[in-house]
Amino acid sequence: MSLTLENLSRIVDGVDYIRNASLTFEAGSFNVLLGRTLAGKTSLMRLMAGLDKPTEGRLIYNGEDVTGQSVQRRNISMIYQQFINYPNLSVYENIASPLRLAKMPSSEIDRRVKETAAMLRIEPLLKRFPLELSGGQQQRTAMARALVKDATLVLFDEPLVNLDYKLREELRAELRDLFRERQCIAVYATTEANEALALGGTTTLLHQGQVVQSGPVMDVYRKPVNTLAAQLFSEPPMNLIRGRVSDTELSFDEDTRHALTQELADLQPGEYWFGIRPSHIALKPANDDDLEVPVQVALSEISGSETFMHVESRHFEMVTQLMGVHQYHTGAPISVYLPINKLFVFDTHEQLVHTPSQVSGRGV
Amino acid sequence: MDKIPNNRAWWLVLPVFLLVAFSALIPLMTVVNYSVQDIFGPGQAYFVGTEWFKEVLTDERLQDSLLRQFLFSSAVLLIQIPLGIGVALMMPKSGIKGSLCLILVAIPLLIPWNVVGTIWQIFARGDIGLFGWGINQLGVDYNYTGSTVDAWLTVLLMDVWHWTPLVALLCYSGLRAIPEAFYQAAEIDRASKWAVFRYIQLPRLKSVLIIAVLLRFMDSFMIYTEPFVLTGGGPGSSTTFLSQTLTTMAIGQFDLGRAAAFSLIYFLIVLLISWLFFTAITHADKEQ
Amino acid sequence: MAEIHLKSLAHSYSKSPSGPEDYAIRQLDHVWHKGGAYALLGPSGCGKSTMLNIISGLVQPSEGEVLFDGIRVNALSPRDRNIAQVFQFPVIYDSMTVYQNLAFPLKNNKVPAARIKERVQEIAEVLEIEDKLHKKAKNLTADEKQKVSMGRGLVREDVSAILFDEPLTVIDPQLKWKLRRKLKQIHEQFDITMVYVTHDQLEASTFADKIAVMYDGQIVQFGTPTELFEQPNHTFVGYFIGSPGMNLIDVERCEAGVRFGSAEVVLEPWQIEYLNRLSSTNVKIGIRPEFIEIGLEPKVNSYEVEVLDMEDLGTYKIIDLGLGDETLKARVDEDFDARIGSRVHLTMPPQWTMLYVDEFLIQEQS
Amino acid sequence: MKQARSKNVGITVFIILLLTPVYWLLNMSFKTNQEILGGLTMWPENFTLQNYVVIFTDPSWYNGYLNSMAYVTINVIITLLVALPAAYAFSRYKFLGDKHLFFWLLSNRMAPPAVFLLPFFQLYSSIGLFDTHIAVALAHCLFNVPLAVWILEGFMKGVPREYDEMAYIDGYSFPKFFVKVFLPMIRSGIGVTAFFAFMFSWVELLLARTLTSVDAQPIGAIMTRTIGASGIDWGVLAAAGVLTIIPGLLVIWFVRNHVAKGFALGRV
Repeated sequence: MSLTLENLSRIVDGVDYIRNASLTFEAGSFNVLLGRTLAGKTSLMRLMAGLDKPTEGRLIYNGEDVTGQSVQRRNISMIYQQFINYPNLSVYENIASPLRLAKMPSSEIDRRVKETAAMLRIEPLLKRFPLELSGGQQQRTAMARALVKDATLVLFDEPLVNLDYKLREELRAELRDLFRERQCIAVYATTEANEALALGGTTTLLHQGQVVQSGPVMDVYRKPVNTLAAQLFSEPPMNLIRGRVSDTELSFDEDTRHALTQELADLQPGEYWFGIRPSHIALKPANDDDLEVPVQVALSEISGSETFMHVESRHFEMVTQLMGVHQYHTGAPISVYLPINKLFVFDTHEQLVHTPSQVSGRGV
Repeated sequence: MDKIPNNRAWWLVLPVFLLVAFSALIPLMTVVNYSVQDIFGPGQAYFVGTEWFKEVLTDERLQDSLLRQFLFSSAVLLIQIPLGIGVALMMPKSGIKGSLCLILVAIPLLIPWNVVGTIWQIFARGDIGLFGWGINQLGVDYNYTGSTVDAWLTVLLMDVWHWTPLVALLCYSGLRAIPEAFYQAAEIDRASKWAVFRYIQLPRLKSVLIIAVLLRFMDSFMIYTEPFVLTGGGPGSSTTFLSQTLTTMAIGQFDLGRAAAFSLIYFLIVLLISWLFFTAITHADKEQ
Repeated sequence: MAEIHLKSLAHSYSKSPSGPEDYAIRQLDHVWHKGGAYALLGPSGCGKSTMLNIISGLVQPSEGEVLFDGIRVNALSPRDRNIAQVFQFPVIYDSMTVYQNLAFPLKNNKVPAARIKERVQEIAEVLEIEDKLHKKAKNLTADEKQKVSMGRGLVREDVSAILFDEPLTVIDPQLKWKLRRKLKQIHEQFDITMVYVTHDQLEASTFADKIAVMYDGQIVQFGTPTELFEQPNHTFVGYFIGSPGMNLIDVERCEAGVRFGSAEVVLEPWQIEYLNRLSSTNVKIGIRPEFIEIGLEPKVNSYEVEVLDMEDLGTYKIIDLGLGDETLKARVDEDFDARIGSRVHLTMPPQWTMLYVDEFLIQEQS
Repeated sequence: MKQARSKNVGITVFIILLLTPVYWLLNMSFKTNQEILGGLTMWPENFTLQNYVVIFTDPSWYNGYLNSMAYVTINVIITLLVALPAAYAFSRYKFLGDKHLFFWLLSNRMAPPAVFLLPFFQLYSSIGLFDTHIAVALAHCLFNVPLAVWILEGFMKGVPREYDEMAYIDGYSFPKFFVKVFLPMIRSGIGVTAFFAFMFSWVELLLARTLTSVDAQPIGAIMTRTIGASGIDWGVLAAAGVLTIIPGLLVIWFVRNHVAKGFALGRV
């Protein structure tokens, strides 16, 4: 079982909502669509659901063209950002509604509703009405309705965005567990890189209606095809510094230079973009050959366990993500250390040319 | 919310289209047809072109009644809009008192228009009506069937009584739609009562006020039943408004061609002025 | 500017509350000092917005007193308390220009025209909306509207305090941090008491010097972000702050300290002594995932645990470790690797192992 | 607090002034003609129900009420039946000529009924509907249908489209969704629309009188009959007037909580 999108485009009044998207989703997979607001995540999901018709391209399900099939005939579920439930039906009837429409015997409906409600921990609420519930409970009801009918495709459109962040964390963890055993295709849209990482599975990066990159989450994270993918898939965004490589060394500016290591020896001399994740920058050198960069502190934001420090040098700015509390005054001159073996390198067309070797750390 | 392009939606509006076309287009075509003919009886009609229109436009009786109509509609708007806003501001915001007020204020709107005329016909009489009697007791010589001024004032007062509730209810619900946060913000910004009205309530009442002005203009411009019952258009023709003139012409005198031409002009005036009001108000808004 | 003192404050929205569950705020005492930058942090429905509205005077508390610099202000309306408040959703006067919006509170306060001009200009510059000053406020984007809303709060110089009620809800994520930084900058520049309500711990800790964590109508802890992280006073703080939250384990007393399943946790002598004075059976230990140490070899007081699951979050990993019936979460480096099902050794450093009785932290008396 | 009191006084005075004419009508309806004509009394000194008895026992009187109720009910039903799908189309879809159609519909609300008197008379006579309830009901659709479409469209726009989609995804067909899911969600809108359709049909007399003669004559037309050889029968006239107010009161009582919302959409 699989769902394939073939050169799917949707253009309305000259505006590209989706341009030439080709993707394949396998049964039993969990797929995350990651992109900023208006990147085309919702548009893509609506095409997959059949709520909108593509201007071009085809939708193939199990080898069969389903592009023109009506929504009612597709076996799908969708969960929205807003908490959408039938307001005049009880939670029980809300969950039961897709089954009643499928003309299932009522004993079977009862069994399934109770089972699903138990799974989402809303059993005590079955007699209540959606508008009497808290946001989290309403969204659980919507999820129960989506999960009760064994849909082949389950779409989540930023379902947690309107909830408190702690509740988000809980529901996210539950979702992952719920889908482990299922044989359906789950697609989940989000704007947050951390959510994509936490959910795992496959990640597809979208930007301005186009697919930037798609693959297993860690492949995409570790090997972003270009600077855009790198920026989209890290939070805070990856630091990008313009620099150059000569025969013997790499340099950001006159003061910041480093001899080429074995790893970087293959790079042709010329201009490059160097990328470094905020969490890889340190205040103390971890290795002898870390690149020291003198900077000034612009701001340090302390979250309790971590400090986000914004620093600037004469030619570029960086964000660092440091464990623990680090308090500096604005303007304080300090040095930060960039591990050369964690540098991403992109060419002047912003395409990836070098990935840091995977340091297989201490482990078992 | 973006609307989905879908021409099949025509099937959903088709019943409305057919029904309204039946009730509006066919009669309208009849009217147009009459307006260019002179009709003496069944089968005896002559095409007269724009003759009727010329006659109607130069008819002094009609010009008078048009002038009266404009005076009346302007007076109605000038009194009812401010009064309605004032009443809405005084109505309790919620609770049982709110519902009760709402219903009591709405009562005049629920009374058939001829009964409205009847009520005032009685109420304003000097012998058996509280109002007429009261005014006479004050030493004022008041008689709405005899004096033009009295008749005018009575018709106007009746209309204010009948329709100010509509303006008040519109404004009341407009006020209730203003989120509490705006009042809170104003309180925190230390705004005066006047500033709250001027900068929060009035701007947010604009959309309902547009409706109120349009409705009150249109309906007062078409007023028929109430003055007909109250004064019969008199004394003389001092309270004869356009609809009554038209009805008399069409049904009383069976002067079909002239009445039809008059109808069309009448309809166009209403449409034109409504459109002017509407664009003037919405345009002034876009300008800024 | 003022010190705000809430004295035995309680509030219920029902007229005749029948029990503690009817209270949005339960009996609390709290002082917001002059010139501080504070956050009021908690999940939705914990009473934080109610508290903010009680301070500003939009809500009358059903019990207790609100004191501004020692003077009781319960009966004063918001206008007389001289306070500024920014709401969750932008509130702007849409018939006015941005300039008029910002000048509005000053005009109402009869500030001289020349000063109004200066002040509006100053605030507009800080908020980076000076090029929009003569636009109609209703034509702005949601972010800009919220900036204007904030500007109206910030423009007054004489206010007792500025209160923010989740002001960044409608702001795009990319802009959020920029505005937070602006607020912080404004606080440093003008030195005004600010109270900022939010459910987002990152927002709270990056804005505020001190955070009050609210839970179930009560302030369960008031401290710096670091204190909340390192020494959560209440199990709720442990759970709510940090992602994932603190590991909390129900334990029983034993000779050396406490135990769960077969694992014994050795406690400090003062902790044992304290514990012996209390009879409650609701005893928990808590340790943050960040403080759990994992090694391949056994150490003193280490436990052998099974790796149940590992979640790669890019910059770090969260691993689930099974110890008896309990599952503990630990945060490890992104370079750390272990097979699921393999066995490792876990240590809980005593200085990071917290003891909770009846949900409250047992602290060493100095 | 002082301000709240002056507001209360203001609104009370307004309501008293508003209700005085109605009170006067009520007062008269319980008086005999002798008392009415004999001098001004603030309340009935010889309280009598005779005027009401006249109306309830004379078929030519009470049939007027039944006729009015009949055409108003038919009108409300037709109006809702055609306006509901149309309002849905306007609130959800873009289609050829939608804006023009909408404006054209509304322009009918602006047409003076007097303009349509004669053509209506001829139209309904020629198709044999003259002096029937259905004729008046159809004629009143002229202004009630546009109004209903307008009010309902406002309510429907307030329901996010996601609800429609959710229902399709769950497997509802369009008609089933519309009746079982959508209509219950805009209950209050339907109530408000029915109220306004009722009201405008109930209070209109010009068209209703023109299109009827005997069998379907509305109460308003019958009231003119109180002018007999011996002058006007004031007591019965007042009683008849009072009775015309009651149906309106009943209807507004049922929708009182929703009416404000209908007004708030700016749609009347």
